[in-house]
Amino acid sequence: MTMAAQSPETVARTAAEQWIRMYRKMVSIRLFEEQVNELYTRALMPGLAHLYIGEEAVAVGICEALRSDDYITSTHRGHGHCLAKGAAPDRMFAELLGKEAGYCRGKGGSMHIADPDTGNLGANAIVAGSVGIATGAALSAKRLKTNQVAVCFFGEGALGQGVLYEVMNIAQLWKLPVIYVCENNLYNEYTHYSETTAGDIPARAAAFGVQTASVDGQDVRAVHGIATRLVQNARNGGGPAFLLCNTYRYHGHHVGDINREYYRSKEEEQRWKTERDPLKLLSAWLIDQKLADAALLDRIQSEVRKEMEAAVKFAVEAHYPGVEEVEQDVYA
Amino acid sequence: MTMAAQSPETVARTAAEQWIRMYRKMVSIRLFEEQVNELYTRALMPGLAHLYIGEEAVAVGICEALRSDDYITSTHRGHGHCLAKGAAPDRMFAELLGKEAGYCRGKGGSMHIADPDTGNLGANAIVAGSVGIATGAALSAKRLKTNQVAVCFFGEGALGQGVLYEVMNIAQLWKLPVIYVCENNLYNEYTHYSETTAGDIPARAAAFGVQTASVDGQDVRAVHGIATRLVQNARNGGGPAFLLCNTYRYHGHHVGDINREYYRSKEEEQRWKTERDPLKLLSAWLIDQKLADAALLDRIQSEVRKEMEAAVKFAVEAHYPGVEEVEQDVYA
Amino acid sequence: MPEAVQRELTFAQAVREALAEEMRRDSRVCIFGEDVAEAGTPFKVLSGLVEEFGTERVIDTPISEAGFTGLGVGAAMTGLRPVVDIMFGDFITLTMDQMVNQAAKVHYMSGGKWKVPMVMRTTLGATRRSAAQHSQSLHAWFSHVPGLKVVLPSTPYDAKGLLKTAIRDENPVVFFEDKMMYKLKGPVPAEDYTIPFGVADVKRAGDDITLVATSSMVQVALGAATLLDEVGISAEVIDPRTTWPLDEKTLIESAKKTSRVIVVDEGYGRYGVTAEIASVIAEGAFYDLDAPVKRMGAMHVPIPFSPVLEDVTVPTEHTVFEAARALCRRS
Amino acid sequence: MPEAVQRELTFAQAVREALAEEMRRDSRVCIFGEDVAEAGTPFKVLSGLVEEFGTERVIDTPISEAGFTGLGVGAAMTGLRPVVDIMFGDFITLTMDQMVNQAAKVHYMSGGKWKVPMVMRTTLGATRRSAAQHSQSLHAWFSHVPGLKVVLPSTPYDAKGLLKTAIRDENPVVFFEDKMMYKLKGPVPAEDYTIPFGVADVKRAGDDITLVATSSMVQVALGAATLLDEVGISAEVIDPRTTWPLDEKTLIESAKKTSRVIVVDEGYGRYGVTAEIASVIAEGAFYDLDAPVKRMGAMHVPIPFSPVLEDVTVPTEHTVFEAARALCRRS
Ligand SMILES: Cc1ncc(C[n+]2csc(CCOP(=O)(O)OP(=O)(O)O)c2C)c(N)n1
Ligand SMILES: Cc1ncc(C[n+]2csc(CCOP(=O)(O)OP(=O)(O)O)c2C)c(N)n1
Ligand SMILES: [Mg+2]
Ligand SMILES: [Mg+2]
Repeated sequence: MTMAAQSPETVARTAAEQWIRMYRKMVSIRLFEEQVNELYTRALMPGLAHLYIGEEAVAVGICEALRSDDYITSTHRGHGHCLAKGAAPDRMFAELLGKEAGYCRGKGGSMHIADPDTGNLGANAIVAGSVGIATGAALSAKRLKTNQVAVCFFGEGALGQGVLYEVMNIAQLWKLPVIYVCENNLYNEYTHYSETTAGDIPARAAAFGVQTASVDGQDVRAVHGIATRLVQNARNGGGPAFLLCNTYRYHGHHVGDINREYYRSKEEEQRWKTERDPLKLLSAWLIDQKLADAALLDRIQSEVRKEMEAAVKFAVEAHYPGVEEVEQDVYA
Repeated sequence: MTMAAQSPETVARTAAEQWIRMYRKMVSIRLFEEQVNELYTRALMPGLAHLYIGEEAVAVGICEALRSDDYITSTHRGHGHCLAKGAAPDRMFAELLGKEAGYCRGKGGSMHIADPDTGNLGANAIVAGSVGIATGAALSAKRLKTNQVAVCFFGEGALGQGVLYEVMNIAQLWKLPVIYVCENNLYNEYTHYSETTAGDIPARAAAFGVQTASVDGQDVRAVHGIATRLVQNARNGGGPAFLLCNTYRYHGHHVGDINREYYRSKEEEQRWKTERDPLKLLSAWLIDQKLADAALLDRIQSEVRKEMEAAVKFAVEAHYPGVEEVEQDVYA
Repeated sequence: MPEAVQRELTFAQAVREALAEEMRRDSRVCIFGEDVAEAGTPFKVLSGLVEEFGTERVIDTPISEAGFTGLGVGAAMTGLRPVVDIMFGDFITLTMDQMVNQAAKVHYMSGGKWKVPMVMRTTLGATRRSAAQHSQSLHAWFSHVPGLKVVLPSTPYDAKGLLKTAIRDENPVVFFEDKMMYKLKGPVPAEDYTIPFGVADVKRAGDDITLVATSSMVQVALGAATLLDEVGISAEVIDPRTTWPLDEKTLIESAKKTSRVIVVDEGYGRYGVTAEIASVIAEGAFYDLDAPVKRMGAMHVPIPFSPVLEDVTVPTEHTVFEAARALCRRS
Repeated sequence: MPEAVQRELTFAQAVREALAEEMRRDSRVCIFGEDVAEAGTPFKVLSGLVEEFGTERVIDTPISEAGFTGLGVGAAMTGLRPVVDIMFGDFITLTMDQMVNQAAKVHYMSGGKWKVPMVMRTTLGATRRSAAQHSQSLHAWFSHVPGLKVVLPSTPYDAKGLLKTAIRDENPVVFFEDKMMYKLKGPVPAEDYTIPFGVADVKRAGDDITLVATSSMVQVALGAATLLDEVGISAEVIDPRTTWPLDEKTLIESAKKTSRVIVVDEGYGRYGVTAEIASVIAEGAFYDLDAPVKRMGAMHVPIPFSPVLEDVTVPTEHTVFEAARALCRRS
């Protein structure tokens, strides 16, 4: 593939558009999640959900480095990944409410959103449950010569599961195009990761020969930069990579986890929110670089807010699947 | 514990006795295994067995660094570990023949020899199947303050199993007295380990913060030296360790694996046997150091040979368990 | 159950009390699992235990179900009496090798020399809107495996007594708690008591039909029995309490008496617990049954998230009532 | 089976031929597992395949049953049709999460969008003197799980036809081969044929008693039927061939005809495959049975090593013969 030479202005404009698009994506995730919390509080959503708020830069920075036919696998805390990969909020809300218009016809719910159209192999409620699936997708990509890449998102809690090491070993042996993205938000549910994680995280992947990198997961530009490099390398046959993203979830482990002081302090939460917020960091940079002004960013916020309200409305008004659906799609 | 000062001669004599004892142990394993092969060839043994010949220095060097109440777990290729930890050949043969006099009353067979009296928690026919058990035994030792250490033997094939990484992580977090001993004999059954093992083996343990070491597994003195250090450290509360022993099995994966040229050359086998044999290396050193003469070593060989012949005879003549035993010991 | 009992506890409290009492009684008893210490598990069943017994005995693990179950086996063999906590029963998938190839076989394979006195506590049950990977009732698998014992308490009273028995047992025992029952209240004596394994409990006597039910399905069956009463059908409700050992005698005797039987269990209906129990009864009461033994389990589908779908996948008071009425041909 | 078939193959050859033909037909089909390539598996079932199809399609894996089964799921979702090889059926313990929480549920949880057309080939069967961790027949577990199909071929002919069906199926299929049957010979057509799932096969017609048997127990049942003939009892031998889907109709009809049934399966007897099949028959043929359905499975013990013990743990021609004769009250 050749590329026409671009003027410096064009390059800058393209870059600006790209960062603003990412800003919008991050806002979408933030506001989507706020609506989820709201739906829970108002008892409109069955069950629980795990909010991604605070971690938006990871999903967005990485998915913006992907082609739309690249694969991702996601986790119980998966809304951000799904949205970043291109899922529509209305059908996501519909899924969270168990409606037929949802991505999985209401059968999956919050923890199982899947969408072939955006390469989303599925969120997964088993910690580390999708590491094999992502690696297998990379095997298909390699064998079928499609040049696709698979990205496997997981929390640092998944480092406890042996299957992760099994598949990293295989991915490296077979030089598969898969990126393992570890989102270290410091907690496995209610337990600090330092109580569950011995040694050095990137060294665990490096020991298998897998290329590794660490990045500030609150800085979408940093995440995007490194992701672009790793994805390109995987696409070019360079084999797997492991990317550690240091981040933080602002809310509880799930929407019902309100009193958190027995496992982490309000000060800690406050510090991340004020000093390390991915939206604030990007907007400050955009304004500082004169790539956007506050008015533009405000407009984006309010556009997205409206979009989310409409999407929630769509989902609330959507109908449930017919009861006969319960026995459908057990077998293909 | 205080120790009386010893004269240099006493130290040397003690050392000599120790190496000669280890020589005898290695000879015992070698000759035990030759009898096993013989029993198979003569169709006296039900099923198959995995011979340890060539790897004797690992089991002996390590088990000689243990107390008799220290724990070990072993593998499908486990006769060497069991003997080195103190099992009696006659009851082992009886077990291999499915006799009531066997260590497991004939219920376990070659791959499941277990013996509380020598701290043997059991050989295990699931690759990496005992890594949790050994680590759990170390947990007991720590909690019950017994100062015991647990040694977990496994082949390099077990590096493919995720559970190994799960328990190394826990052992390091909890500082458990367990030594993971990886016997790299180059093959997972019929597949060279380089096709199944990416990256760097000791780095895999080191990434969890576990202390690691590598050693020439054919040199019993080297194995014993490093094992003594690691065991002492674990016993003193220093936490787990990982020891990579580079070694080789002379025979097939199991007694029936006769034609091996499709996966390894006769030259390779020959090279190990002539240049890297643990018995030859130790006997040459003993003679060179004038700690033993050829006559002594020959005498040991013939004593052990007689012992093994008697043990086989015992086992062959022993009776089978009564059929009513089949339903006994399912529950304690 | 003794008549004089007054005190009421929830199912969760009963479990906690059993653990606390056993830990006081025997210093070898310890607990490990994910978020068991400060968090007291996501279901809060273990709240307060770490405060009393310390982090040496109530231990948070990494998310490593296979690994720490393996530790449980080894620890049990060497002098501790571990209670291993598997948060959702769906995650026993990760422990099958440790439980089935190791824990269940160690005693037998060693010719009776090593023992594995460990308990695995885990959960089962749907209708919590948790979808397919957090709603299964997979106790049939362990019931199939020689060397394991499998316990399914259905009341706070049984939970306390059976858990104590489990902890004192010399064998690996799997203890399944229905998440939906944690808030269920019932009488629980403050004093020490145990309930033997392999003894079914007649939760309600009756003459016309036998409802054999496990775990929370016992509550469903009791509700159905009340409805049946209103239409003049007297239902006996029997809770085997342990699927292994199984009290075949009590089941068969009740079947002989009533001549009609429904077996209700929340596991998947096919190749599940209902099949074994129905077979035992169909064989043992062959000449006394007036109708085939009917089995009711979860539909043969992964548990769906949507409440409208999820609710139809498992037996309810109403569906059991209807099935019983049909079986009695009195509808 | 067509009459004209002459060619005989062993069971192992039939499996290999099915794989080779499907790999020629469809380039998406690939195989991975431990020692499958140059070694052709320890049982030599796959010998020659890597030579024809290369190491890109017949791939040796590390000893990572969970990991490479997971790869199978992902590869199947994205365009390959993997055949995953699990050397001993005892090791499925390590794959339960991948098979049950992932493979079996992906299609349903995604609302029918993703599919998992993969096959797991594995083994079962005792009496090989391999002891408790290498002798189990654990197919009951997978049969219990919605979303999976479970195949148990009993002859070379069935092995070839059923394996082709499995590979062409759009769902995860588990294919269990009895290690002890690999050398069994039987007629196998050279041409392409498939055998539909959910269709039981009457391996031998008879009038007095029905022997329902699976996998190698079909051979045992056929042997018993010959012995029964000699004492004037005409046994019908039915092989369900797939435990899921299950051909209930054929089983029930045979039971209605003969009025006596024995179900024989090599899995542990309790909470196993025999329970489901017996329940289905006891319900469906309730009014026609002259005696309770008898179940014969492996003893409720870990499989012992010692031949004198191992041999009594599983049904044999002789024990089935005796049980059938007793059931027919002609002894
Ligand atoms: C196999 C398994 N074990 C336990 C759980 C319960 N669980 C759900 S989320 C979670 C913590 C996950 O922590 P992490 O991977 O760091 O992800 P985070 O929630 O922080 O995003 C646990 C233990 C599970 N879903 N699956
Ligand atoms: C979980 C499991 N997978 C596969 C096997 C079959 N198997 C037995 S030994 C072996 C190779 C083991 O290689 P290694 O660990 O290096 O030990 P070695 O035989 O070389 O001593 C395999 C694959 C098994 N026993 N358990
Ligand atoms: Mg986390
Ligand atoms: Mg090896």
